[in-house]
Amino acid sequence: MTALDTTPATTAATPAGPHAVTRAWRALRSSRTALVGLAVVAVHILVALLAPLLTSYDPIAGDASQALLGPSPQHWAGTDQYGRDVLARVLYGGRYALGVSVAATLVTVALGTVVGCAAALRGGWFDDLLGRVLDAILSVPSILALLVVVTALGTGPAVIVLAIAVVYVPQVVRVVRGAALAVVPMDYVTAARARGESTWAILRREVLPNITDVVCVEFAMRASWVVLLISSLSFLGFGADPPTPDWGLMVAENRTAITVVPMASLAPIIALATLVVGLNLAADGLAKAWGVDRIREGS
Amino acid sequence: MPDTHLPGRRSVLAAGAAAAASLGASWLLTGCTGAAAAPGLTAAALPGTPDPGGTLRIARPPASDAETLDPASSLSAYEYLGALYNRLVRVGADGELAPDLAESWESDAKARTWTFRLRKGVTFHDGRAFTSADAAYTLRHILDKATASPQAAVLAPLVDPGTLRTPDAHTLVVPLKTPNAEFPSLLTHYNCYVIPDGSAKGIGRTGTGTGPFKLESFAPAGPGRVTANKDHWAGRPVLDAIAFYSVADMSARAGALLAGQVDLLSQTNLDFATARVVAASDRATVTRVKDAQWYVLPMLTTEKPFTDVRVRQAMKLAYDPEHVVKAALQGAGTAGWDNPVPPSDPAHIAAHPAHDPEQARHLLKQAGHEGLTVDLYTSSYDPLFTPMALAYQDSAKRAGIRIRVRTAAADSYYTQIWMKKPLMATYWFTGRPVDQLFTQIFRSGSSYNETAWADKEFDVVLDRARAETDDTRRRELYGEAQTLVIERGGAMTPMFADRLVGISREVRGYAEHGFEFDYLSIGVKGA
Amino acid sequence: MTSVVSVDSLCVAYRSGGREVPVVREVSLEVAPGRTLALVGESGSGKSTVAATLLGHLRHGSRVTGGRVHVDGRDVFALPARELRQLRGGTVAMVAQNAGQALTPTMRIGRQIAEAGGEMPVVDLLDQVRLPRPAELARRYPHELSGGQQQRVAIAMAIAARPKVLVLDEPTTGLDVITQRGVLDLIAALRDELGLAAVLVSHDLGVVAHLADEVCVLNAGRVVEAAATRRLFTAPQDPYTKRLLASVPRLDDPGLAVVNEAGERTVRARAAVPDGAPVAVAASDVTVDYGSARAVHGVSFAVRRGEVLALVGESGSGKSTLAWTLAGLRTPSGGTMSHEAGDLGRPAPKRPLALRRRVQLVFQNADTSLNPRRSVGDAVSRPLRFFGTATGRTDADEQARRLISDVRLDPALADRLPAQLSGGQRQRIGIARALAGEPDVLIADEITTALDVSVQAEVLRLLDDLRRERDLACLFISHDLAVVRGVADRVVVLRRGVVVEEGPTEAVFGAPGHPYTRRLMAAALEPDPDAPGLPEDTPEWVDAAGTDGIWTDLGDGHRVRHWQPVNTPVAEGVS
Amino acid sequence: MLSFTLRRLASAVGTLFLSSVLVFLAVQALPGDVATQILGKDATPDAVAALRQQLGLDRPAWERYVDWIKGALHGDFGTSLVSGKGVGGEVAQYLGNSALIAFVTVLFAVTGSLVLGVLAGLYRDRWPDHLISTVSLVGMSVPEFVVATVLVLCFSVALPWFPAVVLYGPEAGVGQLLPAVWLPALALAVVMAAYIVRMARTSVIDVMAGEFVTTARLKGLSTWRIVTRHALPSALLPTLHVIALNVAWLAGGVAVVENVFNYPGIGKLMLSSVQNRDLPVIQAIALVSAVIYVVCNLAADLGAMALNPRLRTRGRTR
Repeated sequence: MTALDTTPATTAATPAGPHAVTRAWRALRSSRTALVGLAVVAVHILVALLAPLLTSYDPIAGDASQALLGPSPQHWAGTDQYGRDVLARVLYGGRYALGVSVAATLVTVALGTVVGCAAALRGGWFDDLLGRVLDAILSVPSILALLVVVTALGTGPAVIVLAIAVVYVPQVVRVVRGAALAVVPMDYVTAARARGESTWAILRREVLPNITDVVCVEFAMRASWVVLLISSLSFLGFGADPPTPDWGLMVAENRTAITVVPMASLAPIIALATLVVGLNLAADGLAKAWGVDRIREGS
Repeated sequence: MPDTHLPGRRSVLAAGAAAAASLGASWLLTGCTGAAAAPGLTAAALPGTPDPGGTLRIARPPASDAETLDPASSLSAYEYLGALYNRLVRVGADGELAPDLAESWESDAKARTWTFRLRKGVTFHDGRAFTSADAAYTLRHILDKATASPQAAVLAPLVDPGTLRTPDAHTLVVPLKTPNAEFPSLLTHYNCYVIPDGSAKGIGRTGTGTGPFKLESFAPAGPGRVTANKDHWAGRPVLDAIAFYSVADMSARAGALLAGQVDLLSQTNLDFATARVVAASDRATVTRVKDAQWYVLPMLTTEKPFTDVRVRQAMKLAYDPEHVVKAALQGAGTAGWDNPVPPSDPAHIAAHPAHDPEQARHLLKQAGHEGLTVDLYTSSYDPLFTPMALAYQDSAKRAGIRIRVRTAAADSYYTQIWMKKPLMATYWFTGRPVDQLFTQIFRSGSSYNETAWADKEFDVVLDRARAETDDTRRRELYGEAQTLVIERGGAMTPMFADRLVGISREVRGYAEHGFEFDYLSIGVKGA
Repeated sequence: MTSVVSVDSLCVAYRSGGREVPVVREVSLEVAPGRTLALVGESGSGKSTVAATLLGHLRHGSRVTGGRVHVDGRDVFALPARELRQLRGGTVAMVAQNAGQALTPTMRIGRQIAEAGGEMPVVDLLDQVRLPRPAELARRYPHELSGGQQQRVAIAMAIAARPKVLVLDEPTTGLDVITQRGVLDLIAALRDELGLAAVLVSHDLGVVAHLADEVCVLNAGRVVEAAATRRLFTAPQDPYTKRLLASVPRLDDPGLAVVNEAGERTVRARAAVPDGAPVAVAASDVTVDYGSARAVHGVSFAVRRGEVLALVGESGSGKSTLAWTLAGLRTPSGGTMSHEAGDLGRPAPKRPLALRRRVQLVFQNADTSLNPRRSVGDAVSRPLRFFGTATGRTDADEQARRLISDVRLDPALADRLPAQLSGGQRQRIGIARALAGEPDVLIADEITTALDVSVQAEVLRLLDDLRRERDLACLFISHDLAVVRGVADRVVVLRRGVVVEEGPTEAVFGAPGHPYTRRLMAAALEPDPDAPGLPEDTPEWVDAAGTDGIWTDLGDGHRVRHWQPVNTPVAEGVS
Repeated sequence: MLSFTLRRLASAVGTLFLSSVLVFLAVQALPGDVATQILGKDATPDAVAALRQQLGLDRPAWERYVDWIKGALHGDFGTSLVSGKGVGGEVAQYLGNSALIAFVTVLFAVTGSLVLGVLAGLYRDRWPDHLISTVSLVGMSVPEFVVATVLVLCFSVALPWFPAVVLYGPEAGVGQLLPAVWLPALALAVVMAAYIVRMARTSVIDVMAGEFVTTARLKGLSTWRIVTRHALPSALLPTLHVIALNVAWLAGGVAVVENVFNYPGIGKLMLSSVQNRDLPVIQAIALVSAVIYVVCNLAADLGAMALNPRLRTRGRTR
């Protein structure tokens, strides 16, 4: 090895190749946006879990005599028409929004990733057919599809998770397929194919590790949209059933009283907005830290 | 990789601040007007006299997409009728009959033939004079099969359209098939507004009547407008015009009132939460119409265990109506004590058995239904069903009766639950004349008999009362009928509730009784 | 004569992750009007950065940390925006490396050239750069032109405003040898015709020798030597320059050049292939189609154990297609391919395991040939376990380390990620991976094209050692004749999917029989300033392989496809 | 070029056909038999059977599907179970009202977002970029109904400039609806613009880093000329598709906003038809939305072709 072998300046000779996760964590730590985003989401999760400790009020039981109070020392965010403490309902409200959205996003992204990779790897008629079917599903407005599914099967959380999966899997497949298509023509995939490895083995060993960053960013972004969608569903009366505390439902319920107790509507709005901003910041931060082009892929 | 560089620390804080600021500002802008104490529900609309002129804007639910101005039709646009037409006889503020287009009326000794003396010098909006021919035509129009008027079911057994006589231009003679002393009260229903002779085909759109307002424009399930009839026989109305907006969605109607786009919500019984919001707002308030809603817990007398009268009596003795009024209505109503005739009706009798849970338990043991358990169906169709059901459940527990409250879907409540389940919650508007009430809802085989109750003795008493011309004697007979319903009927009437009407703080002279408000005297301050 | 360009102790640094990484360190140079200065160096040496500063241009995120650049007497970095625009418009112009990217895709050629200013009408400019049918071409879009045409348009755009200084950043990289030669001659002609001062940036010493008057050698941002071209090529002083010049393969090298520390060059003779060596793999009359177009028209060849057969030709000649077909990644539409252990007609995944492992492919681009998320050792141990060469995990890891040392790399590298290795190291791991299946046929698809000259020499030597030690039959694909001369035992020259000449390397390179081969050899630029120019005598020809036989045999396996000269000179249309 | 358009049209029709099948199957899966839904109270078994026969519900599904599609091709979508009126006419009327909002929204959103996106891209990493990116991030994180609620609070209740609720029925004229269009349009525009701004910004940054922009700069052209002539055409290309997807999203997004303002548009009809299980109307709306989606995508493709000569001249060889 003659001295001429100039190691390119940028690759610092680090010790044994760090495991992928630590590498990803180090890149993540470098992006402030991602940290702020994840911090906000963490706070929301904590608040949702520790709600009983944070407030002594029962989010469901109302006291008619205490109805429509403005913010006061006893009720920091005032009370709604039924005399229930708005702050308590906001604190508990996170549970429904976070619980259902995390579950729905997990199902959607998992399903979308598998189908997306298979479509990219398999190609040919399978890819075309899948593309055509997905396009057809995408052409139906998501709200209508959700309404039909929820009306058909009722408004239980499990049904909503299924409904959201039906609506969002096509979009996840499209994003993951795009990312996988960038990996498939690479020579190391061709080499694996030349060896005769099975499609599943290629997918697991060669493709998936290279698109995990896209999948994670897609998860964070999709979670933010699912939270929005769930709150819209509740707002229209197709999501959480009264009296469960849910932000979308609270905005709907207190909307008529907005002139009297604006805080009853604004508190859930601020909670919802901060959670989704957090998720978006996390998605943007992750995308930048791992060099994933999130915006171009996800419409 | 394109650099989607996003805001650094400085602007992330900005993001948080921007979000809060933009939302917070609007909050400060409106000044948090949440009154410190819970806003009490004011008793009636603001007193004082209205300024002359001005336009009253009413938000109303459309009867249906095919609604019409023909008063006799089941799809009549209810709010327009009081403005455009008059009836022969109307219900006065005190609940007694009062003259309208008929100045006076009397019947023969056996209350079989009724003669109405009609008002002179009254003209329709198109200038034609009002005569007895119009009155006769109106009755024939109601009884005509093609009109399919709901009121036909009440009048057809009494009146034969062929036998109507108009001896002169201002006298109408109505011979009845069977004697009925209460016949004039049956003409106060809003289906009985008088329409010009021969106008059946066009009346649905023209709305030509003798009322205080003339029709300017009308679109079914859409906007409409009526203007003051300057030469109205009872004097010019205070308002210049009334604008009607049909808004199907209840919260949208409330929103419009709170935003000051309309002055009155008609046919809308505000639920307590919305009522509190409207009362607390600075643009609108809530006015109450005493005992306007009659709430019932009908038991199907043909379904076990309610076939046994002792069980029915036990169910009635087991609960305390005063408790239900306090819990469900926070006092905004009066206890019913299972008597369907409201206190405001002259024929009302005050006598009723006292709340006696021990006697209820004894009766149940006797009937072999120790520890009775029964389902009580309710829904969100009306805001008070569920609170009433829960209050009844709570009160009946003391008598050892276990009630399971089941919530059914609102849009199929009156198709799958009403008159099908043994015990459920429902309601009616009050203001029906006592004869129409008993004939339509309690007589055996009547179309709205929600308890499927068939009691021979009750039917006989009802027929004798109808034929009794002497008022005091007739009132005693109706009293007996009420006692029979209370003792043996299947309908539990826990309460009569006030209807909460959303109205702008600018409106003056709003007085409602017998379904409608007084179109003449209503007006707007600062018109 | 004052210089039109003078740079003194220029320092440029690039900010990455909070640290200032110096790219150019105290570079000083002068260019007099009419003269051409070449900036030579390997990738990462800062030559492009220096050239760009002549136009006051710095890449995003880098800035000048010292020294000054004067062009036509004016300090470029001190100029206000408007005057800088005038300088770029009229005084100094640049021809970018990859013209395809440098032309605006959504704008017609004519408008882009007119935009550059100057009085010359567009049609005349296009004519001046010898482009056919200039009027019609002006209305075309960049993507409708060939690589060579795009480059000529870029040149036309640069000389439109009659600049005093022309900066050429790797003007002919990525072009085929013949097109490259045409563009270089055009640049030389324009330079003399317009009396331009030119700054040529290149890593190809042949191009520099052909065009430059003075040469400035850069290494890691520093000028290691600057001298007149002839003196530099004949007597390089600095050891780095010496090593650089020495490691460039020459057309007339009988074998692989070995360069020692001091830069002395000894040519290692090629080991002769034993006559009795069995044929490892043979293809007869193979045809391959891409949709309706046919890429390979009936090619036949055979490779014996221990022999290196080179497939040579310009891009689009079908050499890579043939390689991938042999490796089973493309299915031929005709002809047969056979190996000792079985028929190679079927695609790789469907071939029996025993046959599959015997033929292995090494890819051209080292960056994409290894999975970035898996350690290098993993990439080698996977095929070991897949083909059953190694039994368990520990056995596979241990054999992988041995293979890595076989390709002259430190086994400790096994745990590194591909991103932490240099281009040369990654290519050797690619070779190690190919060896995992204990193949007897190794296909090298342009494995040295993407590497710097010095690194290229080592990889070639490794390949040569391996084929000897492991008695491998090696199919070597390349478009660089000098590299082929050094490594191959026999050569096959391909043109548009047809073999025009084949035979032992010495015979083909010594006495090329086919005019196309001669033209290729002539166009190849030797790193020797006084090499002969493009001989005009190569006649125009047309293929004549007719019924009366295809080949003329020149003895000892050297055959040439029939051809006949065409007397009427076809208009010299540049493809 | 023609072959490209024809192929694109064929795939659009294919997608439409497939989505119509999907919609038909999904709606058939809705519980509750249509006949009982109509008859309501007096749904005796024989009356139900008679009605099913009359509505042709007893025929196999695919036969009904073929009838439905044949009808749909010339605008006859059957009759609504609720109002009894022709579905085609009703949907067209509501769609017209929604189109009013959609037009204003697209006008605000697309122009506004492109300008902001380009600005953010050009002033990368400087205060305009930070401001615009932050606002678009917040815009994207807030659902339409929240923006609508806040707008009502500010511009209907606090400052009575615009009506909080629409009091007119579906057949209202443009004059009556116009004052009520601005707030819903603004609410939708905020959310829609947020996505387009981010897309435009990214592609502007991408393009400005391209080599041909550097060449243009080294030709001594002015920044304005470089941006408008060289950068923008290429930067707009990827944004076109995001715009098309967002316009198609309007068909759904409108539902939430129309519910807030009680605006008689396609969204409100969608909600009420699902609540009343008015199957023909649901099917019609879904099909119409699918057509809008396909048309928007087609328009984006054709627009891309107009902008991108590479697609236009694919046929001509060198």
